[in-house]
Amino acid sequence: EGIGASLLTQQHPFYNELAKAITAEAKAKNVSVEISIANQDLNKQLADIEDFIVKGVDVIIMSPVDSKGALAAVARAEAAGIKVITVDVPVEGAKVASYIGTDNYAGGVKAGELMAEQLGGKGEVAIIDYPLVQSVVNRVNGFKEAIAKHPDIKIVSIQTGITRAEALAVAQNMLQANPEITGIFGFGDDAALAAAVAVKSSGLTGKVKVIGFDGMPEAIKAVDADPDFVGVIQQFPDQMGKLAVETAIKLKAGEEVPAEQPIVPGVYTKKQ
Amino acid sequence: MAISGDKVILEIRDMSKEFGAVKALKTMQLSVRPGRVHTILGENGAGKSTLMKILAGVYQPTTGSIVLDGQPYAPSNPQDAARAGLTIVFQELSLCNNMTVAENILATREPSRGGFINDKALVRKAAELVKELGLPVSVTDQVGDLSIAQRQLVEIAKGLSIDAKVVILDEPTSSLSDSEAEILFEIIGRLKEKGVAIIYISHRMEEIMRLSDDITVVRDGSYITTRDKTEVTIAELIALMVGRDMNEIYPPRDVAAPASTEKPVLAVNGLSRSEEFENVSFDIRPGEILGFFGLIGSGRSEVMNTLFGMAHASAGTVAIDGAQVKITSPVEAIERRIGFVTENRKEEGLVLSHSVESNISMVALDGFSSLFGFLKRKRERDAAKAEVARLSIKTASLDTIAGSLSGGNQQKIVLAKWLLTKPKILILDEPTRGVDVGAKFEIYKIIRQLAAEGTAILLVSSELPEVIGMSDRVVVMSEGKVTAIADPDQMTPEKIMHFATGFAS
Amino acid sequence: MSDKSAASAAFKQVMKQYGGIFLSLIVLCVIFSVTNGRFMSVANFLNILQQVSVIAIAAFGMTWVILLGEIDLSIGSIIAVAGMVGAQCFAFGMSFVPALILTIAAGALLGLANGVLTAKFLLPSFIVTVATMGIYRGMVSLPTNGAPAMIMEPSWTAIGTQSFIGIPIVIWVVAVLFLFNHILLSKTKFGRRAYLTGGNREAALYSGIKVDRLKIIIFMISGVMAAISGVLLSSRLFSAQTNAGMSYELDAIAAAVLGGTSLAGGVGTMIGTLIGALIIGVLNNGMNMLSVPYFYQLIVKGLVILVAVYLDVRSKRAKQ
Amino acid sequence: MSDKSAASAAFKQVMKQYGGIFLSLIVLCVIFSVTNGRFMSVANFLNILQQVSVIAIAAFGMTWVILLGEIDLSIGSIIAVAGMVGAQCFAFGMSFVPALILTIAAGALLGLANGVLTAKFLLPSFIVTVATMGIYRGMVSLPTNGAPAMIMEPSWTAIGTQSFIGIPIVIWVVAVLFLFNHILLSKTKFGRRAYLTGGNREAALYSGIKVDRLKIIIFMISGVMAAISGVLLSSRLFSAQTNAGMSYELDAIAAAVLGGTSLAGGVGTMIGTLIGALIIGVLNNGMNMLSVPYFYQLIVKGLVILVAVYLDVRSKRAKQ
Ligand SMILES: Nc1ncnc2c1ncn2[C@@H]1O[C@H](COP(=O)(O)OP(=O)(O)OP(=O)(O)O)[C@@H](O)[C@H]1O
Ligand SMILES: Nc1ncnc2c1ncn2[C@@H]1O[C@H](COP(=O)(O)OP(=O)(O)OP(=O)(O)O)[C@@H](O)[C@H]1O
Ligand SMILES: O[C@@H]1[C@H](O)[C@H](O)CO[C@H]1O
Ligand SMILES: [Mg+2]
Ligand SMILES: [Mg+2]
Repeated sequence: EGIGASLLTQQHPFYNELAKAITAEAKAKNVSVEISIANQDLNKQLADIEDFIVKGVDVIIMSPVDSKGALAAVARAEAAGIKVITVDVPVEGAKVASYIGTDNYAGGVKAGELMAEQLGGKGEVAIIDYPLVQSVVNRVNGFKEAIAKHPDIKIVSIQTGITRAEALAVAQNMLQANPEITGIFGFGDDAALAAAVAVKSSGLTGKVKVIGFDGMPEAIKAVDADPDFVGVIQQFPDQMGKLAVETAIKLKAGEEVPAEQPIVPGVYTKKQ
Repeated sequence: MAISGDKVILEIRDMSKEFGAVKALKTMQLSVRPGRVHTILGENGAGKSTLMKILAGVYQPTTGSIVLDGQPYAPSNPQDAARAGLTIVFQELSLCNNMTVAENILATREPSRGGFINDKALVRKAAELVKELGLPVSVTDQVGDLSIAQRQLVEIAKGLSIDAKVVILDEPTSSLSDSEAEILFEIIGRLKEKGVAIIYISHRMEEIMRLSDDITVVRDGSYITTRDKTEVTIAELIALMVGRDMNEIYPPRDVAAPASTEKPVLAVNGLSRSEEFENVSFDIRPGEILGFFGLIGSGRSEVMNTLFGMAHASAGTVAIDGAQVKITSPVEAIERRIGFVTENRKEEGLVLSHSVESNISMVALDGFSSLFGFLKRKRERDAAKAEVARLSIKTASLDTIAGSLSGGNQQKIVLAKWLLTKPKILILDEPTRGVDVGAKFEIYKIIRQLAAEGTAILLVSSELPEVIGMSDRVVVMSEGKVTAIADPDQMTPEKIMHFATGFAS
Repeated sequence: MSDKSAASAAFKQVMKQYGGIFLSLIVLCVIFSVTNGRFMSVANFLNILQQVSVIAIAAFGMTWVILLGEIDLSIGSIIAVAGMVGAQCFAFGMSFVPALILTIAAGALLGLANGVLTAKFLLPSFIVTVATMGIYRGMVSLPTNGAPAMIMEPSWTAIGTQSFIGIPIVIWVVAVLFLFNHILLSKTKFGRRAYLTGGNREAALYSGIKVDRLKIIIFMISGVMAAISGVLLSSRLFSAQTNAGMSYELDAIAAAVLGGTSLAGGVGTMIGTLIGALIIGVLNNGMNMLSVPYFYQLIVKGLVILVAVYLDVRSKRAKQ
Repeated sequence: MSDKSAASAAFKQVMKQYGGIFLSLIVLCVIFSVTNGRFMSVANFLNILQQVSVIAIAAFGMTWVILLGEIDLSIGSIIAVAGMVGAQCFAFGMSFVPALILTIAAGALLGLANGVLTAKFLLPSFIVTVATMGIYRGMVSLPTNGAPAMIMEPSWTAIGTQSFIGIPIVIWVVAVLFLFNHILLSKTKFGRRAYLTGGNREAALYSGIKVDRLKIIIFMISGVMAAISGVLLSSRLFSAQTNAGMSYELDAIAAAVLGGTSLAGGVGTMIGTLIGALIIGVLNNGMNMLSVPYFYQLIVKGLVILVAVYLDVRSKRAKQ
């Protein structure tokens, strides 16, 4: 009985918010929910879901560790007659009851457009990415696509910086190697916050615009307070979590739910 | 069966071996005949073990050639040697402590079919071998649980379980007492009859004179001479070996032994440790040398370990200078100025990978450091240098790695590190194990000198002549019990052996 | 009657040798059974065995390596490589058997590299396999640039999803590999040589064991076991992940050490390793069943490992 | 004149002892200088030193532990704990000095736990610290339930951002800790005892070295070094991450081993470890500057470690 939620990690602000929202909404609606953390390991996610099946949950909410490998877990659950809702990352090759998530590609495009606008249509841009995660790949692709429309903006460096510490080192090194950089896009809040620190420690304050993705409270604050952190594409994990629980309750009651429930990303810039 | 005395089975010519800058062998030669025991005699570090390891395929010579049974012989690993009919019992024990005696003895030669081992047959075969050799070991015991002496017997069993034309025994008796050594000598006799050539290394002169047919003397990596046993005396051999005359083996006492009325510095009463030893009592005065004799496994080392705080007594008392003490760790023992030269130098005595200097200064480190624990390197170096000179330790430099010295010289380092602490009570467990006669004499002189200065010395030894030659009194142990404390008038080999085999006085 | 007494003798033997750790396993099972009604069921038991399969098989290989006194930190990366090789084989239109052979050959090859670097170049295995852990992880990401690769080949995914006589194929694979490794280690000359070499490398050399060759073969065994783990993992997941198996080396080592394998070399058994892997599996599953929050799970898991190893060490010391 | 010859003598000494690895460092620097004009600059040099600071300091602690023949896999988690303790202290309104003291005390305490479990309970340090790695990682996540915690205290963040006489404070910290550890190890009784105990524990015991106490103190040093690393990291990031320092233990071990520390114990120096850490730092920085893609970076880093350790092992063997 109840809902089982399997999340990719609990050490990333986005998922912190998501978990908080799921727990809060479940409490508000008086349904039981338990959360497992896959720690970015698909094998653990599969095991977590198998354990949910043994325990006999009614509905499973999952944020897949990746879009391809989650198929097995979905198949397992469906074979056991349990409906699955995915949040944040869609599953390829399986039909789940509902997918709730940001259109990352569109979000990436928005980030690119914001960057172009901030740079006045020309300059050199670097990207901190995380190629192991499909949603990030999509948003980086969107960003590149938008930048490609501006011939005077060049992407000079793309480096991977998964944790905040890695992103800091990577950003510093990119700035060192390419002193002409005027913009950095970080795939998530951690990457962007680190990039903003790197800009300062390289003595480039005011010369490099940083744009992030996710828009959790720490990043929102930074956009307000930090002159270099000019904007962030905002996801709404609170809405996603709430919607996921509502959808789960509907499924439990046998109601129809939409197959896709996109959450439109916002663009957060400094309050003028 | 008649054996041709002239036929040569193994011939070594112009051999040299260098380890980096160290010339372990310079000009070595050897000619070994079947059915004879050929002893190699030489000081510690003369190059005996190096030569044997070359024969066994462990090292490759820098120059020189070997002919075995008429064929050129250049083993590149121990398997080649075994295949060519040569087997070796190594000086430094090379057994696997995590395995049983049987598994060690028949290592790589386990009875098997299609790669599958027949464990029952393994135990049976090993037991047969051990029985045939007449060795007192149980083949199902874990080697790690055995005493040094028992391990030595296992090593022998392992080496002799291979049918070979040439058998090398590198100091096989260095940790055996006479009765086990006797068993080995019988085995050697049987091998001789079968026409096997035996290369034998030992520092025990009596034993050499008894066993050998031919004796080759080596010095400083070079061949000196080969003699027929019947043509030489011990004194001549020693002179050839050390390059000068040596008249006596045990230095005489200059200072009289302390009177029995003097107060003991150490008094042990009813000391027991379950399953190891029981009700051990003795005392020792300053300046006294108290010998401890017993067959292997009689419990002497265990008593010493307990006195030193490495093991805990289950009953009994220990008093130092009349006051009862409880020593529960080596730290406390050292604080009470007890020193302990353990019998297993490789495992308990030395840090083989470290320099001669830091091994020597190891225990006395407090004396070489200032207020905040900073080392006084010059003082440390000078002290180490003095010990190296005093004990004539043969080492290239103070920075040489202890593990690259020869066995006897390693033993001297262990002694040196305890001498530096100026102990009040010094326990010596087999202190001359593997030490050459010349160096032995030096060590005996030092023991005498320490005693003269008032150090109480507990001398554990399995060499009866040594115990008798050095001690003022002898504690004899058998199966964990003290069977006698022999006074000088009782200190004859016959009497002491009598007590050691379990007959209480 | 004699059957029963043989069984009880076998049980006593297991208790004697694996007392500490076996007890830990039983205690865990009892606790979880009492606190959650669904824990003790055939379905959940099969569940646990499947979940533990990847770690158990990798741990069999790791046991060999640790027994030699070496370590293999690259197995997590090899697990990922295996999945990716499989996926690429199918992408190139290969059929099941050649794909499987290539995958296992890849594991053997990567193990060979570890072994040669350790045995022939005389580098410490810890550093060799820290390095190859990175190298192999980098390699696995090249074909897809880090993205996962789907595997839709039914014969491959069948391994992870189908059953044979009512028991999931995955469990059969674990059982067969357990027997294989157990027999190889405890009944053959090869196994005996591994023990001897792990106990005293020098003595092994003197006894004429080809220590280098042995070491290389054992790293290859480790690579092959990791590759088979990778096959199971990718078949269970219908896909190859470039970050698959990350840090599984630590779980595999923990399983082996829990099972009494000594990191100093020379001591260890496959039965012990299997029990060790089961402890980890039961713990993960049981805590999930009790809905223990993730971070508390980390803490409890660490504590249980400490307690289990402690009990084992103590029971072994008491015996002496 | 005599100054010059003293310097050249010192250089020769370093070349003799660290020939292999020092050469690797120089070669890397030359390659990167040639391929990227901006590599060779004071700014980038300071940059590298700052980036390497966290690993270098942790590696100093790790060197002590490895020297004893032990290992400490929990330092990555201790790094995270330290940041979180700092953040929580400020959240409770503490000021800089007590917060710093508490943070370092936390490192000492966690190291103490590792040491006691290893020395007194006689558990292998590998398994102890695999277990505490999980336990400490779980603990760090409890106050914020996994979320990062901001640190806005200016005195704390100053450590990671400000300079003193033109040189970033972080670099001063590394320099001071290097000297401290170097002197403690090479010039004092304590250091000598660590070497001896690492070389042969039994012989050390028989020689009256308080082996257990020594071991515990050394695990505490490792914990404290990791905690200081954690302070630097969190001050550089303005926040405490619950996943901070993950797998840094491997980098720290790699730095120590690259620098010639033997995993068997008894051999190693702080200078070597510093060079080892610099190799890793130069490598990361240089490849970033050349925009080498992430996965290729993993591969290159592994290969460079292999080559450097090989050169070192070979140069040492040649000397014998
Ligand atoms: N592996 C090695 N590396 C460097 N030097 C060595 C090595 N083995 C032996 N030596 C040196 O070679 C010389 C001969 O040593 P060896 O062990 O052959 O002497 P030995 O005659 O057997 O002495 P002992 O009677 O003490 O056993 C010694 O100076 C020793 O230090
Ligand atoms: N490490 C050990 N583990 C288990 N038993 C041991 C160990 N060392 C010695 N023993 C056993 O303890 C008993 C006493 O051995 P101990 O070494 O004290 O005798 P010893 O008189 O000194 O003779 P040895 O000449 O063998 O040293 C023997 O039965 C021996 O087998
Ligand atoms: O898609 C999610 C989030 O959006 C976050 O930015 C980082 O992890 C990704 O998986
Ligand atoms: Mg010798
Ligand atoms: Mg003894």
